[in-house]
Amino acid sequence: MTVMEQRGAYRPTPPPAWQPRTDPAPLLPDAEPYRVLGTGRADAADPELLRRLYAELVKGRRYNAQATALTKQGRLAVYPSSTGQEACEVAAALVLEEQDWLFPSYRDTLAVVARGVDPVETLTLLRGDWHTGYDPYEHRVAPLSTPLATQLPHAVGLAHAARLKGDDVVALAMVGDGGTSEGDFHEALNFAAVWRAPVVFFVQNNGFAISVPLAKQTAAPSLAHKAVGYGMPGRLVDGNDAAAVHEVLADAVRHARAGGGPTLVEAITYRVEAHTNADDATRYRGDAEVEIWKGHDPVALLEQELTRRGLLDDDRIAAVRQDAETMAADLRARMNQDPALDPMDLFAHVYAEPTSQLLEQREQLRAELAAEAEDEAGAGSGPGGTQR
Amino acid sequence: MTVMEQRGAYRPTPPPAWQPRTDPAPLLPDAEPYRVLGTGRADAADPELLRRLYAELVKGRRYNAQATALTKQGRLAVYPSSTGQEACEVAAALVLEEQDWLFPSYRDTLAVVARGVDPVETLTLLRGDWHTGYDPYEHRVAPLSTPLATQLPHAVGLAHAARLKGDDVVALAMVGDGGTSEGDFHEALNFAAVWRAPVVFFVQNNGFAISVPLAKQTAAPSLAHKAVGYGMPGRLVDGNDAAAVHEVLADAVRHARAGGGPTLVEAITYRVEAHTNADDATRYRGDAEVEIWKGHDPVALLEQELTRRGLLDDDRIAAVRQDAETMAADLRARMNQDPALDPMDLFAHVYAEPTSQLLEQREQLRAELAAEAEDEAGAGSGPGGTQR
Amino acid sequence: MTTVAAKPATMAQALTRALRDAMAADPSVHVMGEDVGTLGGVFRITDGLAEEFGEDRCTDTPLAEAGILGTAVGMAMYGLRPVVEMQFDAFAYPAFEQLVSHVAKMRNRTRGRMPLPLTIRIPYGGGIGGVEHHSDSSEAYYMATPGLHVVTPATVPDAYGLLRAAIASDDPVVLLEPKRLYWSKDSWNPERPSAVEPLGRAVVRRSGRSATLITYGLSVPVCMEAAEAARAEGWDLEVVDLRSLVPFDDETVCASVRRTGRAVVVHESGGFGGPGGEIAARVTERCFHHLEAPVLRVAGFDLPYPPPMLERHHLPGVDRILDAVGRLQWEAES
Amino acid sequence: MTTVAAKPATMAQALTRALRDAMAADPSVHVMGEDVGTLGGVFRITDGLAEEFGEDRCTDTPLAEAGILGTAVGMAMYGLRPVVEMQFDAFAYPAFEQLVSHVAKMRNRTRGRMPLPLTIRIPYGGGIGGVEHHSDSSEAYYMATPGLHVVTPATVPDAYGLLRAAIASDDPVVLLEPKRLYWSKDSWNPERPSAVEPLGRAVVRRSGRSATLITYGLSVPVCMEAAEAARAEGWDLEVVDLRSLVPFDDETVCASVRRTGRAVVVHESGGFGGPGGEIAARVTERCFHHLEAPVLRVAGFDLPYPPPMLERHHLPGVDRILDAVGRLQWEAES
Ligand SMILES: Cc1ncc(C[n+]2csc(CCOP(=O)(O)OP(=O)(O)O)c2C)c(N)n1
Ligand SMILES: Cc1ncc(C[n+]2csc(CCOP(=O)(O)OP(=O)(O)O)c2C)c(N)n1
Ligand SMILES: [Mg+2]
Ligand SMILES: [Mg+2]
Repeated sequence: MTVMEQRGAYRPTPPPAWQPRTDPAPLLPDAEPYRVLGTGRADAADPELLRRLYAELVKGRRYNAQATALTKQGRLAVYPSSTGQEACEVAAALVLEEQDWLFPSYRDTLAVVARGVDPVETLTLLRGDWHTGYDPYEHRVAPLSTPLATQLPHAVGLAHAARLKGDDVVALAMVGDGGTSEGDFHEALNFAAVWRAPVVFFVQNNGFAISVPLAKQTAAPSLAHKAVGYGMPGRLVDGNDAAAVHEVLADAVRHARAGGGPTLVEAITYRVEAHTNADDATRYRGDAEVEIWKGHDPVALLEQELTRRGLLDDDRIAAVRQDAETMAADLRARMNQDPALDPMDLFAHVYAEPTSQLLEQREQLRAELAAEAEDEAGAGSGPGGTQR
Repeated sequence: MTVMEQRGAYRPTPPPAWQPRTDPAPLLPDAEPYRVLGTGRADAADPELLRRLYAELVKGRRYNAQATALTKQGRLAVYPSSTGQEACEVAAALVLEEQDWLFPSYRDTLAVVARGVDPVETLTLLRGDWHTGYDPYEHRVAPLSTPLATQLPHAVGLAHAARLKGDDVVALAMVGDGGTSEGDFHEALNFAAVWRAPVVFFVQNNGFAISVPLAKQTAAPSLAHKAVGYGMPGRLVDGNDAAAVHEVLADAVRHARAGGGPTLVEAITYRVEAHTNADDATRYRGDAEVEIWKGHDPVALLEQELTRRGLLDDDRIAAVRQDAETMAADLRARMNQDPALDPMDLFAHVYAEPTSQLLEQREQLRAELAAEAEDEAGAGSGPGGTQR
Repeated sequence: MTTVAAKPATMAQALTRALRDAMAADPSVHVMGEDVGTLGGVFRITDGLAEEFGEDRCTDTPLAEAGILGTAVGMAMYGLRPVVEMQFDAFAYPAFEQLVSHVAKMRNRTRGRMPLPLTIRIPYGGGIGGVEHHSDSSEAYYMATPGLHVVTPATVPDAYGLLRAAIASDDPVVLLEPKRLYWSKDSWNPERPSAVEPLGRAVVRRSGRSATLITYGLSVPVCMEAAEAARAEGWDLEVVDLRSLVPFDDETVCASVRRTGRAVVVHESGGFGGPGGEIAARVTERCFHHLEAPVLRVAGFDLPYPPPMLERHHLPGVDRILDAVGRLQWEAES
Repeated sequence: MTTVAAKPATMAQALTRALRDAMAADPSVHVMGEDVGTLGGVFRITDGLAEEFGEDRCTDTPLAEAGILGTAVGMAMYGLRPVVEMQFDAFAYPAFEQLVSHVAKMRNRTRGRMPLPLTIRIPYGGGIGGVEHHSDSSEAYYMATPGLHVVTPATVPDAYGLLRAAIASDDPVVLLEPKRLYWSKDSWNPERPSAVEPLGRAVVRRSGRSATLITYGLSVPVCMEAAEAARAEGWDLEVVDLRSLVPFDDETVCASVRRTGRAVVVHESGGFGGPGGEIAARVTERCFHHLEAPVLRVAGFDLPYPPPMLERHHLPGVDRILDAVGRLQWEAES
């Protein structure tokens, strides 16, 4: 097969007859982030969806607060909060069908929970227990990815594999503004576009990568503008407007499902809390900035809209909050139990079968633990024991 | 310092007041590759420049033929020819000032030679001798880079360093269409744009990465369109039109020198020969395609134009060709001499000072070579020797 | 029943055949990499596969190794068995983060729920007159990464067997292909290919009583030659071909060393921090009182791989091996 | 002349001081990495440098490790002395190709014309309760890469001395910073910092006659503790802190082992294919007839680094070291 027969419109004829392979114009994002709430478009939004989003936002906000509280009680090693970004997290989860896959980054535990994964299992990694608590296949959620942007090619490969098998599966992959600078971001988007894989790349631009502001991360007009360089559409959306995020993501998912290939969506949002509980945000940003963003709060925005349209009354608000409290109480109670860990598990999953080397090491540890237990038993048997 | 005080136009205010950081419109490449020869613009081109380009193109074509011939004679281990791409190679070299830096990829030996490096030293790597024959500092040419795209961040770092020191230096970095898929391409362009480093990224899109055609490499409207995603201008040029390539690169160099930051230039060209002498291009492309491109030959194009404008007569053509023959004869003669290599050099440049481990190993090799030499001397002393 | 005679075949042919058989046997096997489709790979190992199985089963990817391995991870997550080709040893480095932080760890971090049945083929080693970055021996990096299997064939039947076993494995396997041996021939019957070897078994290629040469991949033929040459010096050398670096076959190796009492580890990779350190150390730990002399190592020098015109000085050859054998403190014998 | 007394200082403080002193002494020293500027680094090692020397000397880069190292290479080509911070061990992997194919080789491939005076700071190791990818010990990868210096301090004065020496070196140096020891204190006089150590010298941290513990970085304090505890068992252990893995100080190490006749190599990195193999092998090669027992190794298990709640089982501790010492065939003595 020669290049002339390749799919795509590449023409090897010399430049006088040169044609772009795709028309760049429709790939470019809107000049302004797309908004729904507080605009004329709000009236057209499905009330049921808005109510559902609201309930999840409230629960999400509560979840973030609870998880942060658990770090103070030493029940979580570390927690990267998505407070202020709940609209993105929740919409990403709700927009997917059951058979679809979610590829979260380390900050996206809320999206994982909103997709249906048990919050305790979701936080397993962050509490210092086994690396991924949940079974990725149960809810089709990939393990939380800590090495930034490395999950993006996974999403592309999975979506591509599903398409090759003829399955109706879309993968939605999440990444931060900082993560877009990594080579893996570039390679993933390129593979996806060339393969027309059913993937949605969802960038939460929350203004910072730890302490580094967007201006030091990129000089692009917007991150969504990167799409054109891969030949996929780029969309820009107000990331604190849950209705808008849901609509833009739903469009992208539909486009992917229909065989149209990938889309890059950038949501403009803001990380209201510090990077994690271990971070001190006052070292790199002022309160004034945070306050401005608190004035554009995703929960408040949606609440306002629902109230305006008469879709929310005090009873409903109370019920939603009660649900959130129940979830938080359950999470707190269960996280307060020490997980039971078996050190022997260390050797169980390195390979399908432990190597003879690992078996030796397992026996070594087993013997050590037995000796330890014996010492303790001896010590525990009182002053007459073998205590040294 | 808060994000608000950062350079750049990033505004943390919520989306209602969102503004793109830079206007994307001027960053987009022309819809058609820029051309000069055979268009109305040709008359404005500087005759001296055109003549110089012509002489270099002819020499370059001859150089490519000579180097290819040397592979057949076993004098070069491998040669990636730039036949058909001479306009790009030559323009890249000629557009730079003396203090500027060139960062070639492995195919760009012609650009290196055109910049003034001795062709024999340029081909040192490819003949199997020491890795980089030439001193990078003599002509400010980085070593040929084989790992694709890895030279691009080097160019950015060097240009950035020069700017920090207040030196007037521009770096021009060359890469192929295939190389644009690597993560290093992405990271280099992003760093350059954020740092406003004086770099020109010059992509020769010659249609193939070994056997892989552009359609399997990218779905972008053009590679130049990638520029907008970094916030730098993208330019598209007919890579077989030496005058156009020179003009577009000169603009980009001027822009960089003036502090305007990087530019991405894509030249549409064609690799007329196989990937290297070791490659069999008939496995992946037909002759017809090659013939079409031979009809848009960079040397013929410029010759036509010069002749039309009366800037070239038979005498001049003969003189230029004679020059090229002289270069080729000299290259041939010098490449036919075996280089003198000292195995002890193996240990000389791993570190500033060899480690004690390397000193031990050097002594081992020295002893081995001495024993070998003794054996040979014995063998050479005739039938009465110690031959076994 | 017709009997087909074994005929000479090259290692390259055996590898191609292994891919073809695996793809025919299991539709979830997908081959991917740079130039593996239309061209059949720069070494032609994937020749004909795109034609036979279609471009979706043997895919020319964009030029980005992290992307290749990263998307292969995603494909494996969905139940495919990707076989990735890295074009040359040094061009696998861009994929290092994907390899170490995901490929090697995914089974473990998901407690066995998300295994990655991935094969990563890497042509490695020198002696082919390649320019820089085309002759690295990078096995030390992979050996030091728990979660990977690391195997390398030295013979034509093993090339077939190890590649089939790698693809059949539910774990990620790095298959280091000794590129200098691609065109080496063996008597092998492609119609009745050797049984799929289980991963992790070393083999005694040559029995001997004086000392053991412990080696793998590219250095196996060199050691066989050295063993032949050693006869003239009165040494009867045993040659152990490890085939698998991870897991390591302590049993076979130690049985041999206990028998001979002397050992030399031979590989092309640089000596310092190379595989030989691990091998010598573990043999010594296990066989100390059987050793008449320290386990010695013959390896490449501790340099970036040298230019082709000098590589013969770098590569461990017969003389250097015999020299090491000579330093195994034979005086102690008499 | 006023005398300033030595006061307790942390390793983190010593590292910051080394950067500050180097930057003040030489305007070509540039610090770069993720969050090193305004924030002062996630471990605060670069705290105050951006303020003191400006953002052009201490630069918050975009989030891309290959880009950081790759641009640093370019800066070094132009005569600067970049000091790169990788935020955590596992986040250095994206830069692996730049490190192996360029940083380690540039001097050699240009025959000495283009040296790269680069320092790459990598916080490494576990025991801090970090989640996955935050506790790797990756020194085996760097040791196996000729062209790099690989050093790691275990004490506060060494942290200062080695970092100054790394920056002063005309070769690329990987400085592995034992992150668990960042807040360990030593008596040290920051007004009269210790002389810049030459790279490549090991040091005997504790003299002893029974056996030698060969170790470095994170495991040095553990070995010191083990040596104290061993007194109760009647063993008088010597502790050698390597400080530099490349180059390796054969002289100091072998002198010690020849004296004691027994040795255990201790490190946190996985055992298989880890630094201990090289160390044990070379000590055995050089000291065979002085050895009463094989050189043993105490190392992390051959696993991906475990979750924090289990890491104590993985890390080589005092008991495991004493157990290994106990296996050094003392019966032979009597
Ligand atoms: C490859 C890699 N490099 C560095 C890090 C350390 N790190 C963790 S989070 C973070 C910032 C991420 O910023 P962004 O992508 O914007 O996501 P956000 O934290 O804002 O959600 C960094 C540098 C990492 N996890 N992975
Ligand atoms: C990182 C890396 N991967 C793979 C290769 C092997 N390789 C050498 S040239 C080449 C194709 C390059 O194509 P392109 O960038 O278009 O440049 P061209 O050969 O057309 O000049 C490949 C895959 C390499 N040199 N480096
Ligand atoms: Mg962010
Ligand atoms: Mg090309």
